[in-house]
Amino acid sequence: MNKIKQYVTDFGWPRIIIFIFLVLLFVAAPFVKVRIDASISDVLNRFGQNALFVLAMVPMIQAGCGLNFGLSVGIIAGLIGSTLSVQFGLTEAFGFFGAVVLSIPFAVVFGWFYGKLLNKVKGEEMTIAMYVGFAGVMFMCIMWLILPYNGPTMIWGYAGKGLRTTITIEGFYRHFLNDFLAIRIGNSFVFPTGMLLFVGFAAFLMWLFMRTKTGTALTAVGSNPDYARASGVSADRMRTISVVLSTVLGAIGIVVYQQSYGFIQLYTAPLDMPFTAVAAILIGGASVNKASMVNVLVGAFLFQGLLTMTPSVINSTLQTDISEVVRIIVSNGIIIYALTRKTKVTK
Amino acid sequence: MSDAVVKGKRSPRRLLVRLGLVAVYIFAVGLVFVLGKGHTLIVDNKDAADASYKADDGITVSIDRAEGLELYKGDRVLAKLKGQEHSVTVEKIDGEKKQYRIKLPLTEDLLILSVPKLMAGIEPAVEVFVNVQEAPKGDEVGNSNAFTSPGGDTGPAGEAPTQPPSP
Amino acid sequence: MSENKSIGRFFTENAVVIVFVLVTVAAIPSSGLSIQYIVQEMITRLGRNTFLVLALLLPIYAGMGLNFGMTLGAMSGQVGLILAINWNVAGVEGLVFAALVGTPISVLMGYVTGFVLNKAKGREMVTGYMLAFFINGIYQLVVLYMMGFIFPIRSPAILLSRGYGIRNTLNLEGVRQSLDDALMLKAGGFAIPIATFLVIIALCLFVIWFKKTKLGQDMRAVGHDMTVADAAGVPVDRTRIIAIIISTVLACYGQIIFLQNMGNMATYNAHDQTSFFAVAAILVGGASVKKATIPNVFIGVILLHVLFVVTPRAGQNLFGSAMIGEYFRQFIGYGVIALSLVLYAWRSRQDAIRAREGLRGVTAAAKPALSEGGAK
Amino acid sequence: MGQESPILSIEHVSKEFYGNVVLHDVCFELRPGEILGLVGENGAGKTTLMRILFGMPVIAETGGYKGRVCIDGKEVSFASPFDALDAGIGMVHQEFSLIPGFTTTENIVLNRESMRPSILNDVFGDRMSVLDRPAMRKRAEGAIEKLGVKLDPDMLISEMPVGHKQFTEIAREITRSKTRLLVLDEPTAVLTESEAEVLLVALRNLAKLGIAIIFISHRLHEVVNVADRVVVLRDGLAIKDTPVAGVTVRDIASWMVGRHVATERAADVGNRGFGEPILEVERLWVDMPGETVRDVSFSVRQGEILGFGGLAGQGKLGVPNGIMGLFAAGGSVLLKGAEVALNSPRRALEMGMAFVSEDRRGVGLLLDESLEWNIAFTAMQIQDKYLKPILGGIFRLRDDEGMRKLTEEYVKALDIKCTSPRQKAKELSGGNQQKVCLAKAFAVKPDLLFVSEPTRGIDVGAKRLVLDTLQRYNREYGTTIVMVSSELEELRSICDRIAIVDEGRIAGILPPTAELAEFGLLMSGEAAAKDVGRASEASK
Repeated sequence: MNKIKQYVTDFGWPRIIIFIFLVLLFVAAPFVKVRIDASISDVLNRFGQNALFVLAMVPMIQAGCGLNFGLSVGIIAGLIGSTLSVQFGLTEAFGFFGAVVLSIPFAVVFGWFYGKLLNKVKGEEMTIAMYVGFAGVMFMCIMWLILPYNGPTMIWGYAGKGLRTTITIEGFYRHFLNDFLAIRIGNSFVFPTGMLLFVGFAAFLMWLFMRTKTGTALTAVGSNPDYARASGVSADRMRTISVVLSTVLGAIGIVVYQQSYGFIQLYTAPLDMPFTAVAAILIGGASVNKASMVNVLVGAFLFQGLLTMTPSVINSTLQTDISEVVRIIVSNGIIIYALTRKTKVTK
Repeated sequence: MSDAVVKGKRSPRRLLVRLGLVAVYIFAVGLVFVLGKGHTLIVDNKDAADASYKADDGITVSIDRAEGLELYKGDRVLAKLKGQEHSVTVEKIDGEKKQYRIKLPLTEDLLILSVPKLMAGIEPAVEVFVNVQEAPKGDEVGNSNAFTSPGGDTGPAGEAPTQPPSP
Repeated sequence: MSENKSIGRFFTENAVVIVFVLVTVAAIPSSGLSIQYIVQEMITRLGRNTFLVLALLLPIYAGMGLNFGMTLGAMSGQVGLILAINWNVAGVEGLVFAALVGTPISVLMGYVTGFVLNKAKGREMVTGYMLAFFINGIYQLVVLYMMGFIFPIRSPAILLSRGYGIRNTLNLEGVRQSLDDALMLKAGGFAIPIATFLVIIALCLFVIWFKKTKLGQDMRAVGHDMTVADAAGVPVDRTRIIAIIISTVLACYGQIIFLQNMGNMATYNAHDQTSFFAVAAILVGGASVKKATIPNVFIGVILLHVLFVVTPRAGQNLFGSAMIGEYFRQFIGYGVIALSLVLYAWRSRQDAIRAREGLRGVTAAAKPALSEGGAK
Repeated sequence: MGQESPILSIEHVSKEFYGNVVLHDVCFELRPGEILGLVGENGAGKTTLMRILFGMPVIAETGGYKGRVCIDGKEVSFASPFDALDAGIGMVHQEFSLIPGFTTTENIVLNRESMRPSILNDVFGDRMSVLDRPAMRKRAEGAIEKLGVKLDPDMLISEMPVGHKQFTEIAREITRSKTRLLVLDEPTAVLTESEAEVLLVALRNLAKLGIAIIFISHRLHEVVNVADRVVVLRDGLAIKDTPVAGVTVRDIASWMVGRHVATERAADVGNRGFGEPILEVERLWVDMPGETVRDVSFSVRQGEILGFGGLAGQGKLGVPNGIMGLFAAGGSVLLKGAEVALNSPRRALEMGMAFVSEDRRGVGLLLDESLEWNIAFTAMQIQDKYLKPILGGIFRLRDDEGMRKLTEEYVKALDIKCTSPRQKAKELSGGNQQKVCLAKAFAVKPDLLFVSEPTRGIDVGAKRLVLDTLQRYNREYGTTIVMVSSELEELRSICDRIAIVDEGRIAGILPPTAELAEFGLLMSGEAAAKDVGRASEASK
């Protein structure tokens, strides 16, 4: 009995409530004529789209840098990569992996600086990360306008220069992963095998990394910097590594997102993405300073499930678009809950 | 030392003052409501259907010393007023001036004042203006962005897609 | 001791302001705007924004950093205005009505914020920021779904055609610029809203007086060192909550003043950037997370808004695209906040190190200091 | 004086924490205007006594105390320090509780400011009253007057020399009109000689005004100078309560440390032969908060156990922390003739030194991780142990298997009480946590092992075990050990030589067999001057 109580307190009521809520949604779905199979494949799809962003939270949380509100830095790198790939007219496999490969160097460089910065401001990481992210996005907004891209599908027709807000990647690498070995059942259920495989693989690599010497050191730094230091591990170096890693994952994440969504979204689009990812991993049961693969998978699934099901179910029951509000309240509520929770690390 | 301070935590005076404050608050709300209540007055210069009174052609109506509204026979003019008590001055072409006082009901927004009635002394000169008014169409709720994106006022209107449509 | 600061130190202290002045000065000529125009803009925007920025002061005194939770106050103010419009209360009375309605709501909101922030000591800012998002959800729930559905709305003109929920943009015709026009001084081709400025000055006086009170002193103490203050018997948590409540209420009034000047209200977005602009302004003015003064506020508002007025045109003229200026000012806004937060965090670490160095070889250092101190 | 009835009387006070007695039947009295010197080693019970006097919550939480504390003959038991303050007892702590950004005045009257009520009081309560700065200033000046020292009422604390901070603290206590009893805990610890002098004078002034003072200090000569009576605590017993007149520093010193119990000691201790010097330290300074090392030189020979003793805050802890690079340090350190790069824990570890920190929970352990992690981590990071190559060594993964073996090995060797190697470190008892720390250090197979306060906060049985373990490793593997401890007895039980650190310098190095009073003198910084010479010889 106590054990269960303990488990519940660890897991946290909000998460349990959300979970129950989601289950109810699925139960309710048929009664309001929402196709379960459609919903499920929808959830799977969004899960795949966002999982990498959520995964990107893990290294920084583990290294004690808190929640990466500055994920947009990585996303920007990803956008640069993908736009370049389109610019060079790479298609299908080349397009996708081209985008990934092109974006990684940017991600590494950005991440390195970003990490150095965060090391200078220990304790204030989250607030600063957020604003560094915002500033970065805004800076790129200017860049998107003046960089000399000229792919006809990419730039504003009338101005003849400046990238569009949304660039279609139809004919480049749209659904490259989604359609890879995709399983279709009926006409409304699609299992995006390729994407989920890719996500699984990424998660596996992360799992491996956490078991290497460096990964171990990284976790130790997050758990007790002084202990790590006394054992000859440089906390700053580990933190930087974690930030770089997170940024790279963010970059790859956006490319995966695009290939499934079908468009490259530029300008202010990346502003909100970090928050969704943060909310997701917290819903998955992570705290501000401990996160695991399980948190990632559970979180991404719960959160995306919520985002998909609430509109379809709630709206069709209440005949209103209230789901948007539900989502704002839930996702921000969970973040606040995590922030106000006594940090679990005993010092 | 702190002992020097009047220790009056639970003093009845203090309680009274606070209660008084609440009263003042409520009073203030009421006051500004009454004083600030806006009314739209339709000043009208038409004959009565039953010809019980006749419109005067060419009058200047000025309310509360505002500059006058010119009304010819059959005219209707809108006047925005604040508060309930107003003085109406009607001036005929022949220069004959007359002042009247009108009182508007607090809770009504849209009223009509028939000047001929007023001049003929037929009560009530001011009546609630009845016509079905429905909300103008268009202009629905647009972007209530997930995290109320701080980029709110960026980008040319409608350029940034609000929500990614779930594929 | 602090009197003799090195030049370099001075620059790090004021880096933000300096950078900013440079950018602005560079941008003015290329915008091609007349000084006349810019000055008029400044007068208007001072009246419009200063009150909001002043609302940030107290939490900073209380060591709670920049109160991103002020957005909650702004929302309360908007609810007040919605009701004022709904009941068609016009003119200054309308504003007062809105303020009176907004006050209890913002007090409640302030209490909530304070309570939450006390649970998140050390990360007040990010928490406050997220809280603003969270409450924004509640706000939408109330305004977009409950008004006209649970709470009766008598003026159909402000309702969505579906019969409940407030329209996306509200026309504040009744109260538009009523405060500004209440006492408008036309001098030398400039229109100066005296009444508005009087309100702002009144607030400044209040703040100055407040710092002289016991409560103000306690806030300073809490801001400097919570543990010591607590040991001395100052009710730390309570003091922090009070600071936030006052700030929230002020933000509520500030938003009302802001909107009456704008004349229209984007029901669901008007508050999005309240804290962003206010915070950016006060930081540009040379304030830091721990230290802020009334001059910081005025300098900040002027600097920030000169830039905001100038850049779109400058962008237009330089790159042939107004959007660039638009983005640029956003970038500057966020950049400034990030920069000054970084500088602050970085500097406080430096000071800590310097302090430790002072401790090395105490015996050597302290003797002269003692005699010198004794001499005073 | 001395005739009127006592302000404070402590009657048969006893206190025990979880079975081990820290105070036993302590009695003494204090009259107005009297200065009582309270001396004793660390852990003699001074702190606990004061905690009882001030009604600190810890006491109640740990089962209260026996005996009576009487103020003016009436028994009192305070629920919180604030009650004690109201009863007129003031406390000046070792570490300052002042607000740096505030002026002297503001700090002196902190939260007791003089105020003028304002109109808003009735609306929002008393806290809306306006500060009456002139009055505040007057009170502050009054207090400073009483103290008879020079203090600028408008100076910022942050810009003050330490001495003035100390005065400000005292001034704050005496502004309370009621304050009649003042407790000063090591007030001179942070002061320079000259400042200390001024302070003592100030104390006498206060005493003249009829304020009774309890003066806790390890600087015995100060006690002799200023106190009227001295009470010596040892192992929780008030073993001496006598007028100072005619008492010498040496007497007090011997009362402080004197033991009746003969310490059982390994037969060979003190007369063993050793190899070459393995570690040579010249003019080491370490900037460790609260444990500053100013100028220390010594050398350790292969296979010996060198002890570092001394009172808290004197710098003994700084020595290992500095050499291992955990705090900013300077000077020259040679390990087997090779220069040790300071300020880099990694280099120190790589050169074959290991460190068991005194701050077990803060630095010693990963409380939220498993024992395996705690024990194997350092070895993994420094010596690439417990990693197994994957895919032909492209990269290497944690070898959980090996880590568990290692852990089980040490769990057996040091018999660490735990449910499994996977148990989290925070769930272990203090003693077992300490063993884990030792295991971590042994796991890197060091040539030179620093052990800091190895027995702090662990029960008697565990203490013995830890000490034996150290001795065993020293004998069996020839590990050279430098052990820092505040407990003279345990140093004397296993060390071959014992260095006493005082005021950041080595006051002297003695054989464990030396007479107790000798140690006492060195600790209380008396014989410092003449002993430095001997210290350097000994280290040659």
